[in-house]
Amino acid sequence: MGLLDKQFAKESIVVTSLEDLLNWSRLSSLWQVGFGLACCAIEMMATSASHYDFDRFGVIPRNSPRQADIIIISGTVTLKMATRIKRIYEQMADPKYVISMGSCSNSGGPYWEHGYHVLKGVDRVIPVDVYVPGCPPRPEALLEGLLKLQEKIRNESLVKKTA
Amino acid sequence: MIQYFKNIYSAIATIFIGMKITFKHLFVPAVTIQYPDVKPKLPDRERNRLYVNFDDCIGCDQCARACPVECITVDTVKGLPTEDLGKTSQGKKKALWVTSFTIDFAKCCYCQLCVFPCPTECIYMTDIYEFSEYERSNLIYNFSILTPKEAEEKKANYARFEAEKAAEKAAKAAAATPPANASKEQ
Amino acid sequence: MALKTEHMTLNMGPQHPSTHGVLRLEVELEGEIIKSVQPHIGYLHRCFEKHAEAMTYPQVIPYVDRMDYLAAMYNEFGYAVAVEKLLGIQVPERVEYIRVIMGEFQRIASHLVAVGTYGLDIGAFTPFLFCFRDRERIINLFEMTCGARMLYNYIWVGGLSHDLHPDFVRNAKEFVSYFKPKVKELNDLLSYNRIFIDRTANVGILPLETAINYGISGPNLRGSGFEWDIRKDDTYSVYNKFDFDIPVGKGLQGTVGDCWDRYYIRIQEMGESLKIIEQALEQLPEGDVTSAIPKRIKPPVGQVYSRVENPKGELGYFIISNGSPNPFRVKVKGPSFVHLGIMNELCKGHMIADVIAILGSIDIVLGEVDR
Amino acid sequence: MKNIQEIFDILKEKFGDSILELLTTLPVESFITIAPKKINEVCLFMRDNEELKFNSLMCLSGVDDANGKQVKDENGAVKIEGSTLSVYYHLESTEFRHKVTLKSSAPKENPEVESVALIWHHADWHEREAWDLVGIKFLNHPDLRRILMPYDWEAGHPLQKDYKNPEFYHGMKVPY
Amino acid sequence: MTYDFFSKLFGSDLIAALIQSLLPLFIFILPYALFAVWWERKVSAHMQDRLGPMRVGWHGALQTIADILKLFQKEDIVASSIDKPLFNIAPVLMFVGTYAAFAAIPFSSVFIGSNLDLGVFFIVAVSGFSVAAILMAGWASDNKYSLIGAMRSAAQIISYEIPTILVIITIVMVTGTLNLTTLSEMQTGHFWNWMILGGPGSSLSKFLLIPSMILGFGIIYISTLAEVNRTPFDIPEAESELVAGYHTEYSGMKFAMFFLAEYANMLAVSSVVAALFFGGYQSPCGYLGNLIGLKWLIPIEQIFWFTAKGLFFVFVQMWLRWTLPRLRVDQLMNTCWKYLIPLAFVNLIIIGLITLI
Repeated sequence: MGLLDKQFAKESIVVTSLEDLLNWSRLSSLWQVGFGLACCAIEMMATSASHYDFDRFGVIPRNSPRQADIIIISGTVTLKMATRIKRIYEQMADPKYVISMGSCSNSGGPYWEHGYHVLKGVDRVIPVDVYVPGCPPRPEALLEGLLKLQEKIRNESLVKKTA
Repeated sequence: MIQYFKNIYSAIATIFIGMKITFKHLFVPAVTIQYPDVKPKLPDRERNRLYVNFDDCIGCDQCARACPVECITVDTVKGLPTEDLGKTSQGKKKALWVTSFTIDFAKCCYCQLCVFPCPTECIYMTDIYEFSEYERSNLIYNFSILTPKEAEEKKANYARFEAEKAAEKAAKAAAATPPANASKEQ
Repeated sequence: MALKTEHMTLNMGPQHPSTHGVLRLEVELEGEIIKSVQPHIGYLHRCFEKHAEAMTYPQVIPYVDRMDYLAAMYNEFGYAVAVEKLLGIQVPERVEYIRVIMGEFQRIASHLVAVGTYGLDIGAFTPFLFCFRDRERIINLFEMTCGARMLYNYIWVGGLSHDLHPDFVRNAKEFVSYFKPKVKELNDLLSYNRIFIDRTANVGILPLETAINYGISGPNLRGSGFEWDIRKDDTYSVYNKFDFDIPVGKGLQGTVGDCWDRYYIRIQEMGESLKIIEQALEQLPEGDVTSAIPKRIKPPVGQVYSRVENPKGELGYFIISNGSPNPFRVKVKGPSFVHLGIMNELCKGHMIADVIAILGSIDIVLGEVDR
Repeated sequence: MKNIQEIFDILKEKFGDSILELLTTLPVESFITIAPKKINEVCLFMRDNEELKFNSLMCLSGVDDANGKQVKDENGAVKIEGSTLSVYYHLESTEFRHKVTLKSSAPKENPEVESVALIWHHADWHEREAWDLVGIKFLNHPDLRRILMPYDWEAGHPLQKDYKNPEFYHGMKVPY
Repeated sequence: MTYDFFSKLFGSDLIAALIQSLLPLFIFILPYALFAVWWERKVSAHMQDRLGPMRVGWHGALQTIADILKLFQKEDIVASSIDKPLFNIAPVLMFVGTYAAFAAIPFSSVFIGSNLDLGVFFIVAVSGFSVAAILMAGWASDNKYSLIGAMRSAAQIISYEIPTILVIITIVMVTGTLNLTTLSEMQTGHFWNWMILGGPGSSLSKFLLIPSMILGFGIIYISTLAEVNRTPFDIPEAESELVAGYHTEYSGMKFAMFFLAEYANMLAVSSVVAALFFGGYQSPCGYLGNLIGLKWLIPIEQIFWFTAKGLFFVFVQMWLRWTLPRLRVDQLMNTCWKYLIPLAFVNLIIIGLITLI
């Protein structure tokens, strides 16, 4: 939204309805980086499989981060992997969102205490929008996280981004 | 040459078999559960968010010790002999004030190991799975019914009690020991 | 005249659609032909062995689950067998039967994922979703029994956390009859598809001698035509009471030990697992499942190497006890870790697309490779 | 099918002093201890001998025995000195169906064990792992690098009992 | 025809030409592409026992619109190491190729962008643009996956042009024209006049032609499938090997252009196949307009039939995609050079002999 930042200093009917349209388009077409880390990745795959069907929400996996809007950090982030995740996040085009799925990426999960090679929470390298708890979260829980993220996008504004 | 035509035949035949199957599935009703509108009934052993029935908690710390992740922290302080701490639903008398009982669901691995050792069966797993948050700190749940202020009070109370007891003991000791010391010295 | 082309190094992963997780393959290419493949692992190294040293024996089980997360039930099974050997205890008959049933269901579930993602690697999307659809049913069975979908913490040392759900036997039988025709459908859709056969037959041939020398086990070893199954050859639990076959690679579509053989072994094993489940459900004895669980697990000083036939291959636990409630050392020999080591050997001289086909056919889980 | 005593006798006859002892007093598993610098010769013999034919290495594990005495250095960190690092080899013959466990120990200050990676390719990655996590140096290993930890990990070998985790790695905080 | 109409209406050649050239885009390509993307997702979903987009509009009907609006908003990443001019031209060129191909496709007897005498040839030639575009994209991206994808794509598309053209030649031999309108007009009447059933007439040669025509149809359908990079020939963007192939580095609107061009291309080749073998815009069973005497109804019916045929072949493409695995690059070449081209030649000879008698 960088270019439009200053043009619409005040809200007006036109801006708000345009805003609604743009927010609607963003929230209903969240393409995901096809990217799995650990156990949660299997549950993420189960979410996109027939029983839960991510496609219903317009989420399709894109293999190239350039074309994706949302990255689901699904699993344990190790120190070796953290830099890569950061890079993938940087490769994504704005606007981009992050869902941290499962205990491991929320805070290191079961590995927070003795995990000498585990990053204790992916929010140490990239900003996270929604934390989905669970180990691994049920597919429904992930979908609920997605709905929460959609809610967040719905309230975003052209005038100023609600972080 | 025969192999050549066999290849063509097998390719075409298997492709058609495959296409037949996928075409058939076009008319098979979908198995999808339309989640936010339809929520399936979960089995009764479902293991999701932990819940602590705090009325029954006696602060024995068993769950925290069983937890492999150490996401449960239980802080307790002894109740004064004069105070009534209430009873559990099984009629057991409580002896400890549980000043804080926090579970960090950002760390919890939902393994259910904390549930089994609980003597009063007050910690158990529920089927609530919808509790994602925008902030990680919101995932730390405190189950204690005592407000922080009350907890401070209880701690202070007990410290005072301890101090009094210690002072009493010291006074008693002071009263009893000098002769003994004296006798030793001699 | 031979044209000399410059070698190109292609990094596959750690974020790549078909490395099954976070594996990085450094592929050296000459055109499309592979000169060498160098796997770089450790992107999911979650320090299992360190954790095991800091936990008590029962507390290790949740971590054991998270190793091979596609076959969590079997990891627990193996761990329980190992610790029971160390303790020298016998578990009730019913527990063993339930373990076997769960283990075989887990084997089907794991193979379904292996087969499905293999289809995905080759480019067929639909079988993947069909496999996940069927896997979901198995997961529902597990969820009914112990409440978790993937990481169960169900099989404990000396027993089980819960007895079977009253509906379990009926639902399990329902699943068995539901699943049998699905295997045929999968075969028609994928296994016998000409394109699939062309992609996998005669690709990545693994001769038996090499396989044994590289320590390959499980379906990959059987794909090379060696009838070797720890369930039969070094039997544990109650596997000796069931009648089942060990499918071996016969080179039906190409050479013995190629990718298609390895793939097809998994399809056949699902059928064998169904056989075992049917028999076990028939013979399931009554009894208590928690009676033999020791209150405090404190094995004597000693060590044990115990292995079970995990869906991926030979899963070995090497446990050293120093007499304390925490294990002194737990070393896991994960089949995936071993199998990945053979990538370079298998891939040489093939094309880029074959790396994917070979990697998919050896069926690795990165959680177990890196632990 | 040979039991461990018979295998021990065969080895003792062939190699003499390099075969150190046979430990059978343990409640669960007995093993043969072998000198670390001779392990490759013994293994090669065991693989190729007609009577033994240990063609498969089931598992290779590095262990920090932590049998030394604990010393506190000036920072208060506990160090274990004078202990040994061991390698356990679990061998199997798929032909004769017999199994055996070998052990080879080296002092922690100079943990050098001969590599068996050229005898069983399987050992290649296991030895790299043992080097990475426990810190056992395998002599004549074709490619002894770290395998699980990052190549630029400097804090030592994490499975040693007195391992201390670093505070930062590449600017990322490691402890919780 | 439309051109004449508009030039008379506005009295200006320029406006007529503009309308003529923009009309197909706005009337057809964009809505079609949006529809096709949604349709593909629905078809794939139902083949896999799931539902596909459901949450926006009726059964997710607005899904693609949301996608496109979102892609508009996306940041356009241009990495520093890439070749900027080529990188920017490639998606445009891709779209131009597709768009130009639509110029010569006869939607009905009166509505055709440009009624070229070399119609079929023009389409085949123009769709070759996509090779250049893909090569540009792959080269400019400075990404190994893109480059490999582009190289594969070039080899693939060029190889598969040969069987396509060989089959087109057989049609030309039978009918003696390259003009798609003429071709379609020849197949008027009922479906037994379609080329797949030997073309118009009832001579012996018609019946002799039927097997060769079916073979020819098979060959051209397979090779057009390869030309638009659909499964089982989608190796240039083989997801499981090459991440996203030649458009790995593209984001936002540029990616959308590739995306839409792919779907537009699918329809373009399907229409060519339909026009060559399945009577183009001709109805299989006579016209309602003729029956009730409303002449102006006929072109509308024709558009309907043409779209229906085109969409049917697009559906078959999707059907194949969600059924089949992907070929390897050498097997792809084998299929072309060892199977399709020899068969196409044999077919050519047989049809040549038949037309001689």
